[in-house]
Amino acid sequence: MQNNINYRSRDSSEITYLRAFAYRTLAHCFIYPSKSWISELPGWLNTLSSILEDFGPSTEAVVKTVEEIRKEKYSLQTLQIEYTRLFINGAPSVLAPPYASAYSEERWFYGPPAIRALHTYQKAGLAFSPKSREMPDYLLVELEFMIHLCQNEMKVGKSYGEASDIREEQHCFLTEQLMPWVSVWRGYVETSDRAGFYAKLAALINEWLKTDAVYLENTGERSIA
Amino acid sequence: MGVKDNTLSRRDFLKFSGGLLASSFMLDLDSDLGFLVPSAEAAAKPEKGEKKLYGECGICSMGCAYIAYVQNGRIVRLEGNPKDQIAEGKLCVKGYSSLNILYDPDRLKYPMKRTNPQKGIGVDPKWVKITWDEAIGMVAKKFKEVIAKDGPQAIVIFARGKPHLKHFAKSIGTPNLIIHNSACDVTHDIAWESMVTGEGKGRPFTGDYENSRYILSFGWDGPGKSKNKWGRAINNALEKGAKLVVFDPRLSITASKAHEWIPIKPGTDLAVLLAMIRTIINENLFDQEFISNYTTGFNELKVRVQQYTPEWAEKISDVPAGKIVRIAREFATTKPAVVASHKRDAGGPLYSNSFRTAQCFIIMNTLVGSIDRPGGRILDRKPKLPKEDEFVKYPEYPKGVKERIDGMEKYPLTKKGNFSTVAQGILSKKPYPVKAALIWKYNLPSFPNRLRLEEALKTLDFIAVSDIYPTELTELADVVLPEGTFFEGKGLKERKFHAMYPQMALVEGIKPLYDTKGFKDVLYSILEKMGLKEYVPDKEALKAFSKAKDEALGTTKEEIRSNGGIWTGDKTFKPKTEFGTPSKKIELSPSLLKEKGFDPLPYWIEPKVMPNKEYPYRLIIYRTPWQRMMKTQNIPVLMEIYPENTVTIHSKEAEKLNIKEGDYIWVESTTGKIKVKAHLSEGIRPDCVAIDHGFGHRGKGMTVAFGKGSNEGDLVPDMTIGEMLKNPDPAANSMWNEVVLKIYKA
Amino acid sequence: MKKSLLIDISKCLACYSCTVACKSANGVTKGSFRTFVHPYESGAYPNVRINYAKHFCKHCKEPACVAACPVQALYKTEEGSVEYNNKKCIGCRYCMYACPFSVPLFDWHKSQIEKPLIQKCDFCAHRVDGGKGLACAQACPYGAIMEGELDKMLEEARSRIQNRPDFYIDHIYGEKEVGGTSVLYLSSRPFGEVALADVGAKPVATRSETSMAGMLPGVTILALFLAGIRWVSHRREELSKGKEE
Amino acid sequence: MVAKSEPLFSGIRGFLLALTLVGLVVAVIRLIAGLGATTNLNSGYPWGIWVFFDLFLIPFSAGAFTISAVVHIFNQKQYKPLLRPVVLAGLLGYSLTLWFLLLDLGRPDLFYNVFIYLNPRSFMFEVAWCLSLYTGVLVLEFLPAYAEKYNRKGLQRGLTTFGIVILSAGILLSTMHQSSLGGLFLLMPGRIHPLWSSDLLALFFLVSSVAGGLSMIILISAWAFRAFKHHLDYRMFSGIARASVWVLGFYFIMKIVDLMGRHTFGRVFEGSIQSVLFLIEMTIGILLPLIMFASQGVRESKSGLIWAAIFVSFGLALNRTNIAFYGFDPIRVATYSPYWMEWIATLGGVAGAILIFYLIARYFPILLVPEAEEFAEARGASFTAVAITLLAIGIILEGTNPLWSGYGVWIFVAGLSFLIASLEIGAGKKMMKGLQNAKNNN
Repeated sequence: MQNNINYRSRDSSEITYLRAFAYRTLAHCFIYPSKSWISELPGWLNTLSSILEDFGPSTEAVVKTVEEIRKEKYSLQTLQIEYTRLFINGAPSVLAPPYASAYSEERWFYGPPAIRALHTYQKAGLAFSPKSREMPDYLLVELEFMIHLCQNEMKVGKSYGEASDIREEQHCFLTEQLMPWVSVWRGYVETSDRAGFYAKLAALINEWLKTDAVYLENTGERSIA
Repeated sequence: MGVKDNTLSRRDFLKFSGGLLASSFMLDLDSDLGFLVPSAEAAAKPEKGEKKLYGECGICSMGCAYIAYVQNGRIVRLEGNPKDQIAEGKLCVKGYSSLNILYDPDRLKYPMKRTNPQKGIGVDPKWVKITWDEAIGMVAKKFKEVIAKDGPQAIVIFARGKPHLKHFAKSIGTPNLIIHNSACDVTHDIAWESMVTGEGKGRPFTGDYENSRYILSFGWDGPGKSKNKWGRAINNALEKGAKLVVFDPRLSITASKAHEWIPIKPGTDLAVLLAMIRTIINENLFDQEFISNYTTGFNELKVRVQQYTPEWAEKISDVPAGKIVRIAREFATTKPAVVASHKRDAGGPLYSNSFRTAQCFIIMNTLVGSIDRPGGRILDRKPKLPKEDEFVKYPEYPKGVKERIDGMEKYPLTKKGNFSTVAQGILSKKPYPVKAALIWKYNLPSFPNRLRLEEALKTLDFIAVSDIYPTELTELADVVLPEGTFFEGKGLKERKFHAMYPQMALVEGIKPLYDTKGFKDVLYSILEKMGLKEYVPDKEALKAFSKAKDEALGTTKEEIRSNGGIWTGDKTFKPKTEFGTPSKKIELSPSLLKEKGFDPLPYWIEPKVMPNKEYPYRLIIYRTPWQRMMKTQNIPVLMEIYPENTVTIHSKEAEKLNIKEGDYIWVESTTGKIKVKAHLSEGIRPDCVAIDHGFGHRGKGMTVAFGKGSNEGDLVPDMTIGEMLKNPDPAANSMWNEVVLKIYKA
Repeated sequence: MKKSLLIDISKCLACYSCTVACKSANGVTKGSFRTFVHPYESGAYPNVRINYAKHFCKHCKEPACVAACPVQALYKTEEGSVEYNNKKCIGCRYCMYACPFSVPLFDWHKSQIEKPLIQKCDFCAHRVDGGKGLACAQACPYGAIMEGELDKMLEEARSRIQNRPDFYIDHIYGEKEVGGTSVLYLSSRPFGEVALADVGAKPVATRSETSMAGMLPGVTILALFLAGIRWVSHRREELSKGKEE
Repeated sequence: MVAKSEPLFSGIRGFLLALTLVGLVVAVIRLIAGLGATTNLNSGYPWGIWVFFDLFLIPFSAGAFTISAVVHIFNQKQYKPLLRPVVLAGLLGYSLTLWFLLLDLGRPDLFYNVFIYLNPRSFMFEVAWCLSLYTGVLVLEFLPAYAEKYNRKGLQRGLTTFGIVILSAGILLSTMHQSSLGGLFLLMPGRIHPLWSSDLLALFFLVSSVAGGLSMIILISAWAFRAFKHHLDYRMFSGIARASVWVLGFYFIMKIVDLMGRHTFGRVFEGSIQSVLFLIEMTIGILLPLIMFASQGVRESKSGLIWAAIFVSFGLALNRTNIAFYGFDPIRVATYSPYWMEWIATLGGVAGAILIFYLIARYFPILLVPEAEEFAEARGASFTAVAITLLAIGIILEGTNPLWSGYGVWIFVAGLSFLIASLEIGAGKKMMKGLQNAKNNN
């Protein structure tokens, strides 16, 4: 692809903004479907695909998935049914709960991964909003944390030392917390999703996380050098 | 947040403007994320170490107060609260493992509605998550429609008889609040109410067994059901030299600790009791002082029991006359002595004569002066608190139809509903059709012959279910209203059922894990949405009520917290000298029964069914220490200990039928048949088989419980109200054990 | 201080609180148990008895499993407990054979990736739930499990027998069995009925150790013997050769 | 050497190859899926067919140390042609044993812990170390064939120099683990049927392994020579047969005396399955071959010798299975019969071993090398010095540092091996010469 982001020539805070936006968009795609959500979905996906396109050949699969999602039409109710069935409660039973603990050794929620996540948030100076009723290892919470980290990176701007520290933090959370379980979770979603949308979305999230991890690794080396 | 000023390149801008409105450029987190907020405190003081949280275990009615240890917002372990007179620092196996319920991935998390019009067990309802507003709106709308078209009686509410539920039913005007008492303790309830506590006052659960010197049990297996206070009490009593005698067709855990286990013929405890009462009265072994000061009707009783000689009882019950007489004498002469009882013992809803058996329990305890005396059965000692209705006033309730769908208006003493007759009532549409149901934490296997109820519920237009778990019943629901676990509630709880002195337990609760709501709130919201605001308690009044409660206790929650989570009232035991009956005495020949047209005195009633050639075995239902009804089967560790229920068969009988330990066998009654794993034992009467309750979930949503074991309730017949009325029982009990069976290898 | 547990079988009501508490306190994974309660029926109808006994590691004074373990994964501590190091264990399962009480269990159900281990009570040496002390004793609602110092528990056991001589069997199981154990049992029924077999007062380990001790001297003697034979046989050959020459 | 015209994997060898491969696949599945999924092992019978098979395979492979002792210690040179095939068979037997042990380990990934964390009190430690060391020794004993084939002079020189040390170590290690194997069962006195549960188990295992080893020499040689269509003079086995009579006789008398001493003789005829099995073991496994070997007619008949050896091996296998299974009271109420995967892995292993034997025998100088293994002499003085040093180190480690005492044992055994090697004719001669010189000088 010609219009890949060139890490070296592009302004890094711009890239970070785009990355934050990618996380934001993916998170938005994952919220429970509503009327306004579905009407805005093509717009969000357009944006997402144009951001992702910039991230080089490794995102080819991502872009393809975006296209696929965009082409297909899903009725709101189908998506709601699938969402509920896969992620909340379903018949026969909840199939792919979007919580890290569900994929750890014990069957319990709020297991060690949740506590690990909570510690990471606290270390980054974040607390749970009193109105939220979610566990720390919920997919959206973890994606939101990545956005927070991107924002922090933008705030420190070009002071390379700090920025690379934050990048390190992002890379760490990504590879140690998010990616291990999302890759498993995605498998469950893919095998169980009847509508197809969430299978693709899960694959997309998984792909994006991998892509971002590679990006962070590359730039991490650069900033050290 | 903070990124508005980050400009984008021109190319990017063009790209974005093609896709989204400019306002979306902001990384706006608040609209649908916003779980995390910056907090300097969090960074400075990350959560470490343990926090104590007080609460009350909600697994069974004992309600042990616990201390939960919280790390990182997660409860890591539970201990019994040592200050609580019931827990005494310990919980039971179910309590200890109940954290599995709180953190169970299978739990109901958000309100949901069905989108698949087809209903049935195993049929995907195609749930869709909705908001609480929508959910409550749906229920309210439907209820209003039903009321307008078919009248409020067309709404049936299946729920425990909490005051707010009674209030809700009355407010919408339906007589049909179906409480589980017919399957639980209705016989004891009415026996106590008519003889001791007075109409509508209920019954005590408390027994000062620890200080008894002679404990008689007729099928009572409190220690064997992990009622841990009773287990300790029995252990301590035995250590102090008490004698324990157990009449039970099955060698229960209590019986395993007893001095004597008498494998009595099921359903004949009444005969033995009548003979014992006769012995104690005729040999003048009763407590003269107690009888003359605190009872009425002794002479009538004396006359009545003359016909029931020990020899007569021997013929009926298989218990030798000499043994009956000896135990009666020992019981009357060793003080204090007590007949222990709880719910589903011989005086529970098991046999056609159980009400009379329950009556005899009270008579026995009265004869030896053990009603509200140390070492005996103790009446409630609740803290004296203001009542809600002193603060919250409602307008008069609408006058609706009196007739109930379960026909219970035909029973003057029990008004709590009947699990046995409700299904056939709905199916027959008599006296009127039912259109909608609201169900709170009952599951199909809790009913006799659940298939009939399933069939009945399928005829309804609308079902709303509130529960913690996606039970098989929720698969029939149109709207699911998720409730939180007992770990997620808050408040002050009375130590009620087993308290020797007034105590209150502080319940703190962790932050709810999901979008759940307490059922009380749900009910008030429904009322509000239905336009019945006048029946929703005023917030100010509630505040005043809660303040008045604090004042009555003379303390605050903070103070209770610093005192170890328990408020304790006056501990001294003052035996009661007045009782709740019209005569203020214990009525051995109760006026209430007389008044309502029943025989006031116990008399012998044959069990409804007898083993015959085709069905040679009687069913005995029991409960294991590690399962609580249909509540705890999704706890992995408990299912690991005991993965499925078993049918206990006498080894000699099994040999005859060529059944070996662990074989799967069919157990068949006229109502249904189930496949269960066989367990051979010498500890059961040869003409009985025993099955433990709590298994056979059909709801796949409970992934651990699903498909494990079988539900013995499928063998128990349900009834029409006509059939029920044939049984001369003022309590209309469900007669769980009046079932004969055949068994054969699967 | 020697840790010890006193189990009063007559007080056990088979509720499995100990089993559950043990599992959660020690993070014992699904399908494995370190303590379990078993029912034992004896007699014939209607004179039947059922007794319930909790079985778990007795923490012998001279543990056979420690003698058996080839990699020192099982070891005896100062407090008297026998603990397990899951990083050393190779899974040979010899401890399962060696234990006179049939205590150690292997995680048969686990795949190699899940790292199967030997499961055995270690007196809660590595609790994961933040608690301290012995989880089973803390959990037991009926006073059937008592935690304390070995001497105190022996005293307690003796006084219980003294107070109810007609009730208890006049024997503290574990006081002398296999050289003494840290877990003591009291029962109102013969111990054989609840699978607490008569294992003798001699530690099992000594039998193998006596034999083991003979190994090195034996080998030395053998070596000298072989050397002798070799020398003689070669010498004989040489002599015969010499004759030929 | 061997006719190479035959196709490599045709007929029976093709079948063996297939079996080996299937066995390997099953073994890999076992090493991934875990013991529970691939075996019928349970908490009542934690050890199964692999261990039972090892218990037989080890004494059966005792032929290797027996033949080395016969040839080099007892100096019976006429058996030299049998040395290499039997040592090779022994090597394969031990390798197979180790393979089965690895399969049987709950944590095969951590097997090396055996060599890091030592518990010298444990018979299992002794067995594990001896098996590993002895397998290494057997490799060294086999090396001359390799050195010959590829003409590695240096290696050959080294092997002739240290050959006797290696061989002595092999004999000592064998004695140790053969008896330790019996010692394993000493820790389970209550579980083994009284007919077998003796304090002398270790000794019984050792003696019966010598008998088994002698029979294995007969069987393996007979088979190997027949497989490659070489002539073998069966009269050469008569000495082995005579030795067998002594060993079997000694074993038999010891067993009887032991039974009497433990006052369990009566149980031999109690009629239980165990007693019947015991009787079979004693009669068909010991008495019958004893009588057969004792008769000259049998000793001179090829089939007679082979049958007698088969009976001994059968008796040995039965004895080990009796102790570990039939006469064993399971730890918990349970039954055990091997899962098909266990059978396949076992058979695959055996097939593989047979196949490898064939291949090695086909390509290496194994059969018909009567001049093999001549050891250099006259290292007496230096060997004595080494021996004394090693013995001293071993004793010091053993005595002072409990952490290292596990290693001390093996250093001590190495010292003993040098000791045996040092006491040789040449050394004696030299010593005499030295003494004479000294006298003369004086």
